[in-house]
Amino acid sequence: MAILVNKNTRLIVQGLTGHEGLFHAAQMQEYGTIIVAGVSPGKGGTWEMQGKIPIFDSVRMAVEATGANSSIIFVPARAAPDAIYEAAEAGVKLVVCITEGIPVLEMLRVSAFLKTKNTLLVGPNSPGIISPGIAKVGIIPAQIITRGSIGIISRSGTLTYEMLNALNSALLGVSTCVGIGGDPIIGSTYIDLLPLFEDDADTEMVIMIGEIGGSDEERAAEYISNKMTKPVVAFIAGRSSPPGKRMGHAGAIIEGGTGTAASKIQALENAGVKVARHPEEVVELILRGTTTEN
Amino acid sequence: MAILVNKNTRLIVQGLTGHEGLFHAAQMQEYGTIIVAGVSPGKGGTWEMQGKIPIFDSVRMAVEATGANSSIIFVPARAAPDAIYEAAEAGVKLVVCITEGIPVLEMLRVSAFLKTKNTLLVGPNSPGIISPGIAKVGIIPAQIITRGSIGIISRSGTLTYEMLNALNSALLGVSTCVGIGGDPIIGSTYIDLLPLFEDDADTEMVIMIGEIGGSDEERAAEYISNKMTKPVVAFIAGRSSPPGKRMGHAGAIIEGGTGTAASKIQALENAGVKVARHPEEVVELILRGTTTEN
Amino acid sequence: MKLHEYQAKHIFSRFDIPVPKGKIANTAAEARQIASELGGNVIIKAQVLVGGRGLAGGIRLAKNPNEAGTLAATILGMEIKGLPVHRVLVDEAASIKEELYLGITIDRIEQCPIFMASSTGGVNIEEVAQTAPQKIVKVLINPLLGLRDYQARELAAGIDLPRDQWKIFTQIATSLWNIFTSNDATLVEINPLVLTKDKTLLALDGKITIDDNALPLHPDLAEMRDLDAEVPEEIEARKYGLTYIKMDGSIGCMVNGAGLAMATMDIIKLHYGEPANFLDIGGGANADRVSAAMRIILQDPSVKSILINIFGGITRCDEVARGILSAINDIKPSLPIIIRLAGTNANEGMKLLADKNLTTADTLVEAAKKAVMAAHGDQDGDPG
Amino acid sequence: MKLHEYQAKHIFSRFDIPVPKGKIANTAAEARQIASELGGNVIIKAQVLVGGRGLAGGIRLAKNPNEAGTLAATILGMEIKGLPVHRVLVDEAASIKEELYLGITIDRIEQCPIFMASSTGGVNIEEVAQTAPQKIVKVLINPLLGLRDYQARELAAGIDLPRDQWKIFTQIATSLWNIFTSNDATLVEINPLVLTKDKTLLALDGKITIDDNALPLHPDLAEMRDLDAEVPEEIEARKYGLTYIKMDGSIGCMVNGAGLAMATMDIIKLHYGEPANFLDIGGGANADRVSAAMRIILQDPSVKSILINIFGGITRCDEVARGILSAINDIKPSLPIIIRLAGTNANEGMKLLADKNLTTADTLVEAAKKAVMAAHGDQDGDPG
Repeated sequence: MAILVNKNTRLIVQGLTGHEGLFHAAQMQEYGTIIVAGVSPGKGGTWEMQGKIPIFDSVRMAVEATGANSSIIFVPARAAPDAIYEAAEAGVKLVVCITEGIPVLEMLRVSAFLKTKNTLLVGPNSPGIISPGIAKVGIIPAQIITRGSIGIISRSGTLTYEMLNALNSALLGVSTCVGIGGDPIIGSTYIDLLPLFEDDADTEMVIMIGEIGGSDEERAAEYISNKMTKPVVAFIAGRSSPPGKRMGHAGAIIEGGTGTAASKIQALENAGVKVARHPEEVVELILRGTTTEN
Repeated sequence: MAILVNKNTRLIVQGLTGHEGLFHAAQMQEYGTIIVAGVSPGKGGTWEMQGKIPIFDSVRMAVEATGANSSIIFVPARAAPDAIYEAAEAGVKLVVCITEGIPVLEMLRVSAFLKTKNTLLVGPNSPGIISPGIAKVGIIPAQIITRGSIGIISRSGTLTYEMLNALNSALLGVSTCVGIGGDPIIGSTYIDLLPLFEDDADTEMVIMIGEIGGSDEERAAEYISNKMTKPVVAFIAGRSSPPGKRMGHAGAIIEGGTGTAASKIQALENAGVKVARHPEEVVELILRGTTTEN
Repeated sequence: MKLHEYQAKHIFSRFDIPVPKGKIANTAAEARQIASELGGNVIIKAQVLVGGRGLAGGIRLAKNPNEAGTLAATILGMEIKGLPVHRVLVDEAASIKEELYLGITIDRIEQCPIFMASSTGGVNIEEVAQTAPQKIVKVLINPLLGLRDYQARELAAGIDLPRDQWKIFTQIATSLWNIFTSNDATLVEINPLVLTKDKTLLALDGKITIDDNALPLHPDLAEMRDLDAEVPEEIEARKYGLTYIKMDGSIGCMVNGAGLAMATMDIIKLHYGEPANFLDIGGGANADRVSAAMRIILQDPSVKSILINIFGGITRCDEVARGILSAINDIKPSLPIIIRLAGTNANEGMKLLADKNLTTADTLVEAAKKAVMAAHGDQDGDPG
Repeated sequence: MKLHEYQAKHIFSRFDIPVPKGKIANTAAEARQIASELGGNVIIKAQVLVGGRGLAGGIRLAKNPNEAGTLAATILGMEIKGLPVHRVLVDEAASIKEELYLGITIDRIEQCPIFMASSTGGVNIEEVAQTAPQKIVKVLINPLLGLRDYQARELAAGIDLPRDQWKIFTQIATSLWNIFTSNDATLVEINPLVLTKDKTLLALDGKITIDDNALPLHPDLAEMRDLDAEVPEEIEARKYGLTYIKMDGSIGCMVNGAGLAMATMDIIKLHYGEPANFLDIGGGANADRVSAAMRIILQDPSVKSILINIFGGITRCDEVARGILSAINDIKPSLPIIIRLAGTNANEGMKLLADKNLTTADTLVEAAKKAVMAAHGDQDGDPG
């Protein structure tokens, strides 16, 4: 049935009337995602997308009118924390935040607030989620993926596409791919999503794509070691990055000794995870695994 | 076994080295309460109360060293919110705040914070809790109470003593008496404590002492009507108070139409609660009730 | 503590909430001068801390400076609900298209600040709340997050505010929130918030109530207290840490604790007496405070008897008894005093009073009965 | 964005954290003058945005104004880790009894600000964290509540600070917290915080790092950026919305996305090449940005070949291809360029490049191999 995003997804697009919002809403709808409403404050009562999608002034109104259960955020960084609070307070269960550039202190407050709510946040600075052949909530290019049994969790954007492309070339399919975002403070991390894949009947194995900075991969390794029965293959970007340098992603900073590629790879290998040296090698590891072990 | 305060209570006194703290700590100890520590920042390592009670710099240190599960706060209003946060973060399960004069916006923050914690706050501006013959955590004069089967929940201080005195004169005893405090924003209200009395084997009936202002009594009435099997008798102070006047307690304000004595009495009587016109009449109602109904 | 309209508007202005141009006047001449500076077309508003100024004639429109002077003179000579008018606010008159309401107070049940807006402003909002609750839009604010923009927009949408006003409305709501929190208010309110004919939002009238418990943190606000607008006895009481509220009856009350004080008043009424005041001497009251309390009670000429009801907890009854004796010694009151002491050191207290020819009582009911009898002229205070 | 020590101390001072008296000097003469104003006994500190100034001789004590002038001249002539010293801070020398550490940063796992203190200040705190972690006391801060006094006291107790210093320590910690939040910092740090011989606390050195994402909200801070202290290519890159970091190798990289850029560098290294830079052109990169990116890469004389790896999502490969062609047309680079396009409009992009005599690759591995070969002198870029 895939995780997070499926046929039951009823999606609100926050910021639908913007340039990006309109473009990606069309893409998502074309892919089969059920978009039920847009939210653009001050434009409530208008219609978009060939006059078929109603626009509301607030998420609460949109939820009340349409029974939406998920939302995707395309608003500017300045307004994005507000958009997350609004969606969570309106009872939206899954919020995917594409926006990048949210200050980290704002995200700390958002994150503390969400601990008191029953809302799962994916992102910010996330490319979104796709359950191939079923629905997509985000901006991941759909043409490079086919449906299959591999779950993917990734902190990166284009690196994820690279991986999806490599899988596709090898005729390997994906159950759900989740881009958790490259920022230092994000809503869902590996350990929030690994259990969902572990429980998902459609998923047989998981690919983790990580990068230097933070300790989320190390914590994931601990979780995998203790709880996961399905095989996990990983790739960690940044083996060749010098410590102390900021590599574009706010997340990709090596903090004195911790958060290095070496530390993450070590932790994952200790947990029985095969770690590839480049994206295409992930495919090799999977193919080797499925031929020798099955 | 009485509620909240009993033989398992292991008490920290926050602000023990102050004038009030020392006086009431001695009274509580004399009554049989197990005081395990005092907290007075900057005085850690000293000893008080005939050199038998250790003083710590922080609640966390006190909890770690003594296994305390309850605390009582005697610090000035300016420092009291901090004292509550500190106790809750240190894992203290019951916090009784005697301090009066905490600004209401501070208490709103405290209250929002406590929703995320497993700590029960009683007060502020509370006279505390007494389980007669077992232990007391607060400043209620113990000589006016004997052990029995009546539970008391009161928003008032001296009015509670008046009630306890009247019960004592009629040879009626008390299981536990909880002063929830007279401020507009308090940690525990009637509906937090009524279920505890309902479940307490030592308690056969409950007296509610309320006053004008707010809607806590009305909410209690609803709860009593739906959930309580034990009989409840009530007294509401402020029948003769003019609307719009502030009667000393920040709580005792009548807010345009709601929160009047009449509204509270009506709600309670509709819920089957007998409402007395003065404290001594509570005793009469109880005696009449126990002779005719039992 | 309530602030005057002009004080509230001064704070609004500091937080960038648009208010009409205006100034405070202490005399008719000043009002005339201000009106002339503002172009003549002004509104003169009595500055008193009670509602219903308009109905009482305390708010008048003037077409020119002369009329402003005349009207100001009239208003400055008025008493509104017993309060003399010492100052008037002279504001530029606004061209009103719609009158809205915007306010923040505290929802005690939800334990949150609550933001309220209504399209029917300019009237008593409590009345609207009772007669047409659907006309008030409410939004609860998480005290740890504060007002968020989307909540301000929910209010704007809820009162059908024209969309071109949403941005400025959100700014005003945010400012009002900042006023609420940074001044430890328990109420801030713009009523009416008007939409003018040239499509701007303007705060025509405002109320701010500061949490008394927070006043020590805000010396600037504490200084704004208008002692002229208060009953002198209440000011005197506050000086001694007492809470005194004047009422209309003949039995003076002195009690420790607000709840017990109210219960004492209730029981007086139950026995067909009328309390002359509410007076809470607080916890741990010492002799000085008791003395002050008695002096304050006796300043009211309606008082015919005094009921002192003390239940000792922190407060020690012997200390209170000493205060009573010292006060009686100083003041030598000629009216009957009924005293009931209970709790901590009650016996010691009663002993101190025993040979002083004062009326004592064992229970509250007995004390109330005796006080009512005494007020009715039965000088020894025995119940009939 | 990192602030200089003198900028950090200026902010400390505004938030009432005690700092030594001192001023910034651009010349030896200014330093001499400041030293004379401060009484002669001063410390001269190079203002560069790298660690290890002390070891490099960038921090010196002077006994009198003349010595201060001489030392300042020396330091102003230095380069520290490749950065020229343009300014020195001349501070009154302090009489140090103990050196402490106090700082706030972000705990990514707990998703909270974390306050840290240590009794072993004045040294590299990361080293202490690794070699003697028990010497660092840590307190997590609830971002919705902020630092509470009891938490500041926990830090004070944890580093065995004398009790008579707790109150001022709590004030300093509170100020530091206010600096952290009101400036959207990701790091603020006083190191060392010294206890002087006359028993006062003094911030001898400080670091503040501002969240780049928050800089638009803080124009005052954005103005503090010291362009002199940065690599010119990085400044140029920021102007075009690119992220460029200079490295030591010979293969210039241009990639969209930070993760993919790092993976591209990794794969170059895996094939025994050395990347000359990290360069992320971001999402939706247009022709202008691609042009700028290529110019910046070519400014590095060590670059022997360029690898362009674009995976189109939001970014359209045909647009990137046009940027590449326009850049090549402008700059006419003489070194080999290996291009790999995939994803959105990759075919269209490849078609545009097909007849331009550029080396293309289908996969990342293939592209990396070709770039490494080309850098090693195999001009047509075919893998050996």
